[in-house]
Amino acid sequence: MTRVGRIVTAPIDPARLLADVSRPANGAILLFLGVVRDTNDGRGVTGIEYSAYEAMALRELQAIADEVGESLGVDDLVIEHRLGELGLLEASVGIAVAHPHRGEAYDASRRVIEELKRRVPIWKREHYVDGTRQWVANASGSSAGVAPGVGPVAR
Amino acid sequence: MTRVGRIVTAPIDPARLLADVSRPANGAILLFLGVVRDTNDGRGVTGIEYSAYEAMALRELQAIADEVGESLGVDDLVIEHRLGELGLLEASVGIAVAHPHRGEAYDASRRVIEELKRRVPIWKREHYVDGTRQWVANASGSSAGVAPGVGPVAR
Amino acid sequence: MHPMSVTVLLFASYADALGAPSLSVELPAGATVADVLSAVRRRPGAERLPPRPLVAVNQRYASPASPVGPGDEVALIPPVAGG
Amino acid sequence: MHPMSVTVLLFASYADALGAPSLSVELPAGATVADVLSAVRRRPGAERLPPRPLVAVNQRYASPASPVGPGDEVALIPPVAGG
Repeated sequence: MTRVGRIVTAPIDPARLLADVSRPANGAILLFLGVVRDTNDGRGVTGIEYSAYEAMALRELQAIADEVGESLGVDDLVIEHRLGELGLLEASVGIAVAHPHRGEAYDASRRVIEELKRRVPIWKREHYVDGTRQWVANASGSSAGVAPGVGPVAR
Repeated sequence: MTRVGRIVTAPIDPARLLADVSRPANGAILLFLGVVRDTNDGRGVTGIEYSAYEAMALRELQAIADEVGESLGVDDLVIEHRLGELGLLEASVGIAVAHPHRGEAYDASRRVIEELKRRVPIWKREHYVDGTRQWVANASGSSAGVAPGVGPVAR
Repeated sequence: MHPMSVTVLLFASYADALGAPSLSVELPAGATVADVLSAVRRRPGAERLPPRPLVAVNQRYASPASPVGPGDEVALIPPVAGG
Repeated sequence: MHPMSVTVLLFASYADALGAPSLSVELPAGATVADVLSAVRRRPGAERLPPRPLVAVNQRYASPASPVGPGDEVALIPPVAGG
């Protein structure tokens, strides 16, 4: 049984995550990677800077691993989130799930990423091709900045 | 754009599959691995032998990649199925999907594996701890053997 | 219109049942998949096949009414087990 | 019952708004999260916070009525963006 959340600064290693959940009882392994992409809301992105309330983020990641694992009967579930400056194509989050059957693996993986995006105190500042930077929130894709006119908090 | 199906005999390399679908436009990558597990229907399994109608299997894999990719707007989708004798923990199938957004990646991955299990002419013979072997079918989990009392064809 | 000889590919449990990875059947001109199945059924071991095995013609799933001509690649497809 | 001093952690856009990664606020005994927010609102830059920012007490999300005592770890949580 491996249910664990991690905060890391080194690059996420897919092979390591797969190995973490691999056991002879598991017939299905699912690996999700969230990757820095070159566009957001129509703006050219050159990189993303991730920061966190680390102690709480770790606690929430662990809680999500435990909750989702418990509710779906998934024993092997590793969530890893990276902090720091990430370039294009680099993974900010990796979620590995393994289970005897694929249905549970897909359900657990999806539930983990949705919960993570909803409640784990991690923030990102996107860097754009025009040299500007902006704090960005998940939810509706609206700006998370503090300029006048900022929307209500998502939760 | 990479929509491709492959039949291989060498071990499936997760890093290779991830690299195949990685592009700066994609924010989500999903890798599914189907793995030989140590139990099926309550029997101890020591390995699985996969064989195929290779030309047709390749054609069906490619058709699934094209159909699922087209219907969900997923441009980066690689399906790899391995043939031969596989031991415990070895992957028989790898499906890598990437998309700007995670929803499409999850949907495409799931649809590919369901279609693959339904229609690609690949067969497996399980080897059991008691030294016996048996052809096994997907569908309802019923025997695919040809002994008297074999069930109707699944499709 | 001459009778023709068609090669039928067999796999996995069906190859085991009929003791060979392929066999050759004689068919009348204008034959269909159903005729192929009838011819296969006369072979020893065919009693171990299910009532209506899947058939592919030229690597595509075919119905019993599909025509089969000389040079077509015909295959009996056991219940699949990929993944 | 003495007034107490509580440290409030700030992150990301909220740290930018208030110009610091944390600040210290004076609270009456028996204070709540709502009292913390009122105290924070008197600081320069706080007008750039949303009307009801999320607050965590001891690393758990808390409601405005949650009590805050000496030694508690209080944090304002900007809209999250993990993943």
